[in-house]
Amino acid sequence: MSQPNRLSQGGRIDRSRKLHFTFNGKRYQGHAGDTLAAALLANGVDIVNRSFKYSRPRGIVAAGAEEPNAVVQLGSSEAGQVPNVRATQQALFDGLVARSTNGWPNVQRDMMSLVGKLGGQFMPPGFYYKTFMAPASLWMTYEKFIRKGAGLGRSPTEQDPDIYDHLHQHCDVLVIGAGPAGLAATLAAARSGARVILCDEQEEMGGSLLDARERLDGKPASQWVAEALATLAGMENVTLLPRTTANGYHDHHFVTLHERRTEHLGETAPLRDGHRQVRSRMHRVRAGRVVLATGTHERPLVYANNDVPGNLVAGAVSTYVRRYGVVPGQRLVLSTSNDHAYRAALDWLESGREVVAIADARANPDGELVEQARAQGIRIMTGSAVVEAKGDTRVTGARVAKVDLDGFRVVGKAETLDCDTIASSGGYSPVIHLASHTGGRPTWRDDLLAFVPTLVKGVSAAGGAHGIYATAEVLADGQHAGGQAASELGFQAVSIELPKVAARRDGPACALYQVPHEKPTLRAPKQFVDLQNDVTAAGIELATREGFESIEHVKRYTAMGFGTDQGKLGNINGMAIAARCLNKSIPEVGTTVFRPNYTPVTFGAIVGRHCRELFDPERYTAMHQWHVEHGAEFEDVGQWKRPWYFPQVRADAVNGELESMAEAVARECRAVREAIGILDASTLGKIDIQGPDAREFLGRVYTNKWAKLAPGRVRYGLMCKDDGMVFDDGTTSCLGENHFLMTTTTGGAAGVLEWLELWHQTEWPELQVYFTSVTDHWATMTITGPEARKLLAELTDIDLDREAFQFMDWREGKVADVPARVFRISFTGELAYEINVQANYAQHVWDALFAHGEKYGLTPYGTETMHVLRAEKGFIIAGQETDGSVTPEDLGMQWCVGYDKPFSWIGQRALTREDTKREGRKQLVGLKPKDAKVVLEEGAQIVLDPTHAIPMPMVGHVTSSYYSPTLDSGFALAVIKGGQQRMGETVYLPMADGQTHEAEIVSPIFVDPKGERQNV
Amino acid sequence: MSNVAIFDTRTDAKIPLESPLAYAYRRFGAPAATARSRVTLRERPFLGHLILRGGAIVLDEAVREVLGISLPGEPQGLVLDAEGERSIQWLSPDEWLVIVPGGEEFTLENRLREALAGAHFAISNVSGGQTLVELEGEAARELLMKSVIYDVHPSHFPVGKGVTTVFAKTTVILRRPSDARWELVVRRSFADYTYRWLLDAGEAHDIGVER
Amino acid sequence: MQRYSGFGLVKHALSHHENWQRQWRNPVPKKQYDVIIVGGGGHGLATAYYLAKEFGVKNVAVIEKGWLGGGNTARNTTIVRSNYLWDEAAALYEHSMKLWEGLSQDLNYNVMFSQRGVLNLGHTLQDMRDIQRRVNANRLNGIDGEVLDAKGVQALVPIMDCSKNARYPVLGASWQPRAGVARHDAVAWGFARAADAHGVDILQQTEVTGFKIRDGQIHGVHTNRGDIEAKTVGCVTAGNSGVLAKMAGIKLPLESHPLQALVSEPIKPVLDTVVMSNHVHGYISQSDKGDLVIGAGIDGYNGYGQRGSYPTIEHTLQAIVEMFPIFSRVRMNRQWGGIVDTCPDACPILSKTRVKGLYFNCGWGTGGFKATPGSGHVFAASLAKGEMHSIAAPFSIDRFHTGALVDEHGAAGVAH
Amino acid sequence: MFNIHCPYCGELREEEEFHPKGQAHIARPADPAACTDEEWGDYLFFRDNPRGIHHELWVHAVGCRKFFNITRHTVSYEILETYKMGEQPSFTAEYPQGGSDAAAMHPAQVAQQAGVHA
Repeated sequence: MSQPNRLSQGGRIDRSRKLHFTFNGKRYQGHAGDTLAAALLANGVDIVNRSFKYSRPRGIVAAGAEEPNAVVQLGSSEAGQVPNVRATQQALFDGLVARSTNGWPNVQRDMMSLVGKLGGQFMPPGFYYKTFMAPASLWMTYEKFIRKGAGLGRSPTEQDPDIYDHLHQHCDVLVIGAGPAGLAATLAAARSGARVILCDEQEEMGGSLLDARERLDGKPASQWVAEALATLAGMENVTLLPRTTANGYHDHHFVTLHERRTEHLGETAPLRDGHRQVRSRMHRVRAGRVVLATGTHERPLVYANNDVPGNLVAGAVSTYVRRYGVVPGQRLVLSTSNDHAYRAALDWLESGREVVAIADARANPDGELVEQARAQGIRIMTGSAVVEAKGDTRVTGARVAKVDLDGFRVVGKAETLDCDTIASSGGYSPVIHLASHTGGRPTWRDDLLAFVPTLVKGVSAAGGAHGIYATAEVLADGQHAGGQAASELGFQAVSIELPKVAARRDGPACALYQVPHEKPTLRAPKQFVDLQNDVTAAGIELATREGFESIEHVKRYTAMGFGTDQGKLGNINGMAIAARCLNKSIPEVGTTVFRPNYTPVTFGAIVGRHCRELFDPERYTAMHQWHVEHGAEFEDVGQWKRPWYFPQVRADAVNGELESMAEAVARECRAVREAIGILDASTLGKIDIQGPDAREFLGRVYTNKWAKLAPGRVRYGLMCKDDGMVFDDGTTSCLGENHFLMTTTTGGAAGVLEWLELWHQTEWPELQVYFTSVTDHWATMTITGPEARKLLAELTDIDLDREAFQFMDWREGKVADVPARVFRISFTGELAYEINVQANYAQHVWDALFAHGEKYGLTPYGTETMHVLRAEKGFIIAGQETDGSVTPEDLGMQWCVGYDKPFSWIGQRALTREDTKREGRKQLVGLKPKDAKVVLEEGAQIVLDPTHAIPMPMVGHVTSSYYSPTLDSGFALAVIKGGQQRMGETVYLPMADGQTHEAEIVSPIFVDPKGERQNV
Repeated sequence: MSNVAIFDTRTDAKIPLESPLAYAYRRFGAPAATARSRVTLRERPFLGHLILRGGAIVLDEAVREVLGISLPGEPQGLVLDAEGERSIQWLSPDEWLVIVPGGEEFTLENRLREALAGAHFAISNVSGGQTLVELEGEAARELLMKSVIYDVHPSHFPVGKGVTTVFAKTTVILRRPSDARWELVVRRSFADYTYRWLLDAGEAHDIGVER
Repeated sequence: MQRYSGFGLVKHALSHHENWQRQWRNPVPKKQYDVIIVGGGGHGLATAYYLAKEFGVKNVAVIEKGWLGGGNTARNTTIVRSNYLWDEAAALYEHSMKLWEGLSQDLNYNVMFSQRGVLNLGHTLQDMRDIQRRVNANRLNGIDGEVLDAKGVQALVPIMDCSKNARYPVLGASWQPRAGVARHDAVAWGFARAADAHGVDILQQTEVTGFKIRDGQIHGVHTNRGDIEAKTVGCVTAGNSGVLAKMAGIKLPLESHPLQALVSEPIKPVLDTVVMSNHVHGYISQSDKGDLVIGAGIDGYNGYGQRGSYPTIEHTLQAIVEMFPIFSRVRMNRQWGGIVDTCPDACPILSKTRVKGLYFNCGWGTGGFKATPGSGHVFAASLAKGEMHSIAAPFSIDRFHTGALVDEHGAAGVAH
Repeated sequence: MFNIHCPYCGELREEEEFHPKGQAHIARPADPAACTDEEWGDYLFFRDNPRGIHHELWVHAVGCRKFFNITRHTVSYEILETYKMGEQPSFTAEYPQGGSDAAAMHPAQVAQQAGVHA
């Protein structure tokens, strides 16, 4: 397999290692050290993709992160698919399989290109805003076709086989970019003793030094790079991160670094020493200081047909020649506005290929590189530029003409040069993306013809990143930045020795962005600004004509800069064109703002390990395994997994069929009402409250009174916010005069603790009280039902006599030989004991209860049965009966409100506001469906007149609804406007299926209204 | 009853105890440490854990008298006794975590209460609610860097330091009692998640679990 | 106004697009207007448009300190729906939805309103109760919607993980078929062009620096381009309302928070509906360009920086990958932040103030974009008549004193 | 993402350990019953929302669990100081460079947060 564009020597590739790869179904060969782009160019592959809007053939134009065209679909397996891989940043690996993302039936012959050719002129920017409007009903159909053209690559359809992780890094100095500036900065900072991280996005570190023509200390620049890296690698305080892109710069010097750990090895991460490797890793770096040594991006020139394959930016030509030993053509024409780009011609010539001409837009270029080119006999056409590329699927020629830059016009007649490659350079844009992530607006510098970053405190730029380009100056600038950063943090600056580099005399560059054409821009062949989004100079001109005058408008109207390259090549050119059209300066049309990411980052890397089983913690109680083993279905309550119900094998099962949920819940309910059930209640929040002012504090945060609760007693309490709305409830027990144990709802535990601390720390620091969470310390098991006393008696030394241990008492003693606090409280309305033991003993006690409880029919029940039983008693669930708009009075819980407490407790004032005291608020009631078989839908809306036209006035809704085995009927709790005054009235619930249910407003207490059963 | 209810939740009766990690061990196993293991995990279950609340000035004398070690004078301080068996850690300006060998906590609480009589303070026994997990080995620090947001570099996290911080999607108390050893104080209900996370993130380091 | 049509497009193509007119003028401010709208975002432009078109008030200026549509109109995730819980909010958003349904034709500007449907997922039993409550209320309020179970959700979105293995399995969803997305920038441009055509002056790069208030009556505004008089001034400056109110000596119950969003690289269409999950917290749709458009949460602190905290982005993508495991290898292209003015009850303020003739339309939180035409319409009606429109009336500032909140987040648990 | 100096822990900690709790220095009216509905509504809902220097209440939720105050710029997000409950800010809208009358009570915290900027 030949690589026609591969030089016989040179480059940094490993020629001994041949790698095979497939592109668009065809097999090719490259070398270790190639990028996919380099290997494609080596093999003479011109067309790598079709453009998004016009389906024009596109080739590789750049060599790095700024590449807009060579975006491919990677992957041989379905799960290994990677969409939108930039070929210039993808290291070649053996067996790599890639395809173009657009083009049907293939990228060479794309049927859509006909549409682009014929229809292109009907698709100016914003054309879709101006059409597809009639008839209105057809828009969704039009859109279906528009969507067929959407997207570049495709998502895999299978689960990602790879894993990702995060590393939380902290350093004194973070240096971004390992070119000359970054290396010098790192050496300087590291020598002073600071903890330094150096990252670089490329496959190897060295940046521009890897293809520099200069010699450092008389040696090839790459040799100095190797030495510097070796030095740094040997320093304990330095972390080197190659293949690592700083993708986002967040506040206070928090920077995310995306390290591609295995993407150079394969489409999925190979095993290493038998271990799975992470495909990529996100370093979450908190830095003390940051040095941006991010270099520059070269700007291509905007001329007609500048998108035909064979048009490249000049620097990329040098990179391919010098780093990869690849010359991407035979005959080169260079079009430039500056000296630096001459490197491309010199490198091209030195690889033995022909340089047809250099078109230099300046009248009298005379820098050192220009002189070198002249000395080599290259034809230099001054005051000229390439105005149009010829060719269809590959450049076949360049039309070069004299241009009048001030007048924006072509002067005289163009000359057509025979060539297959056009390299262009319109100057250099400092890579200011990261600096602008934190809100710093870049400023335009006329002397540099570029935006430079505006830096916040603690960050500095070095080298090309702020417009310093000469290698010797870049090194010195880097050293200064690194040393300064370290010394600002208190490290002693240590001087380092920098290599000697011969100074080079460069002539001044001229301002050239769009090259004039003989025809006006709107009539000239397409002059592309943003290649990925097919944005042309004409499009920008049209936008400005239509009134889009700020660059933000222009970008949005044309889609310029919204591609996966984020306009790295095109944005400045686009601004310049808009400025020209509006007769303004570039800074007057706006500035360029970049948002993270610098280059796109895999979702997986941002997610890290927080996926699948580790997406969110599952909190378990001490009895969790027992629940699993006994077939529990679980309900998610906050992060807890709570048993929802315990389906058992049906009595009539043939093949082990399980009960339905309704059957299981009915059985569990009956067990509690008729015998005994057991609930794992460990998840309720528990807060240990100690201190002489504990009682006073409770009185302020609960709605009801706590002054007289005696040790040994328990009381239910409601908590409101100061707007008077209920937000949590629970029981609190008086353990001692200065000691209480508060329980909260499962979901509310953390919030209530923080709430108590908030009031204590910010409003009432004078109160002597401490709060400590003991939720996890205790395991709580509730046995409830008529047989509860009998069962507990078998296992405890506590006197269970109904007088000695009354309802709403608590006692301590032993249960199953384990120290326990037992609370006689009931959420079911039945006799109930809540047994609390240290969680490490919980399983033993639970087992003992079952060992003794079987004969009483001890039945485990879950949250569903709990809900049914409490609803039969009219007990609320905070968050189900309440929704942040319900007061204690709305709940009919005036019995739980201390209106005459001396301190205005939290929520009290709000109860007398205009809206809270008005008539007709929604109030908690019970609902009895007229048809006992009906279980109303939770969330069903309640109306008084079901014949009313839509919109139908609603008076409330069902908050809880169940079938009650005890009543053998459906029943519900609801909130209804003025409900407490409407007892006995009939209301209606019109449902989605067309049925309207009837129900009677009743008391919310359905079972044992006098509360006799819990008092037995 | 006194003003505060003191209650020994531990018994000397021979009753099987289950650590917060019991279910995780059964469900996910405990890969044995091998020669290749660059980090090992060891749970030290059933220790006595007390939360001490009160002003430093109030508590210091009593702690020294009863525990024989002084209250950490600085935030993030962790002080151990000579045997390394008993420790007291700063959690907040008025909150300390005391960890002692299992079974000592009730006596300790009583003695502290005695010594502190008359002062405003609180002691809560949380022994059943948390467990101690040790990490050791050359990769322990990297494993922590994958897991906690706090800077665990030795220059920032010397021996004798302890912090409460974010661990993956939960929280831990992270301490460094000795050069080689890190300790995580883990809440019971999050223990399973924490263990699974450590096994997952530690797989690359051949994490071994000592039991 | 040059009318847009497919035929016109062809005609212009043949003349090399050299004859397109400006979509709106760049007028010199007059000394005096009947109504001044402060804020040239979607809501402000819509207000001006409806004032001129429906309420006969044509001497109107829209004053914009930057570029029209450059605030939250340009920074949202483009979702349009009306399935709000409370009657008051539902009426407002459904009014808006009805206007959306003819908006492209009304404005002669294709705002690409795509009724691809919105799913609000439920992952817990309480989620499902809330969904049922909301959908039942919507139905009786004449708003389309149904409750789906997990199977129904899976059928609509085959690529979503609806299995029981998920950490928080999908139990079901509410489904509003008429809901969808629209092209956000086009909404501002379309309203601007149409308002301009009715004679409204859109004054860009004009910053209000103060209010002219005499005897409790508004008389106009001070701007960096001179004073402009009007007896009616409507402030519609999301992200800046508090600052403006302060100039008028008015306090608003608003906090401005960062709200972040992000897009993936464009991929071939795989997701045709809008999916929102409050519980695992992420929402997602796929644009006509192929980008996955993803909304993140609100950061808890006040911020005008148009950026938020990184963990918010992380949590959002964790949620997205949890719901759509196949997206793990897709890449995030870009993130950005908007400024949302949030009210304590997650509902907007459409209100008169103590200053006669000075009105505020603000506090839309995450609901602003979807309300654009409806908000503009009822606000225009209120400004024109000097009385709040019946749909707008419940959203008065007074409610924070009487306690009559319209508590959407307390109840519905659905934001965005 | 912010780097916040906890005045109680005495060191810089990551934002993820903290929760913002709204505007600082909102005192509950001493006699709620004496408040009008309007005054009570103001206390509940009306907050400063400045574009610039803002005093905020935060809690070191995953840490020492203490509430404290931050003076922060709401556009640049620069944190100018952090201070304990009961203390007063030295950076205010009137004194954007610091040095308000109540200042100098906590120079240490100002110094510690210095250098952690946007």
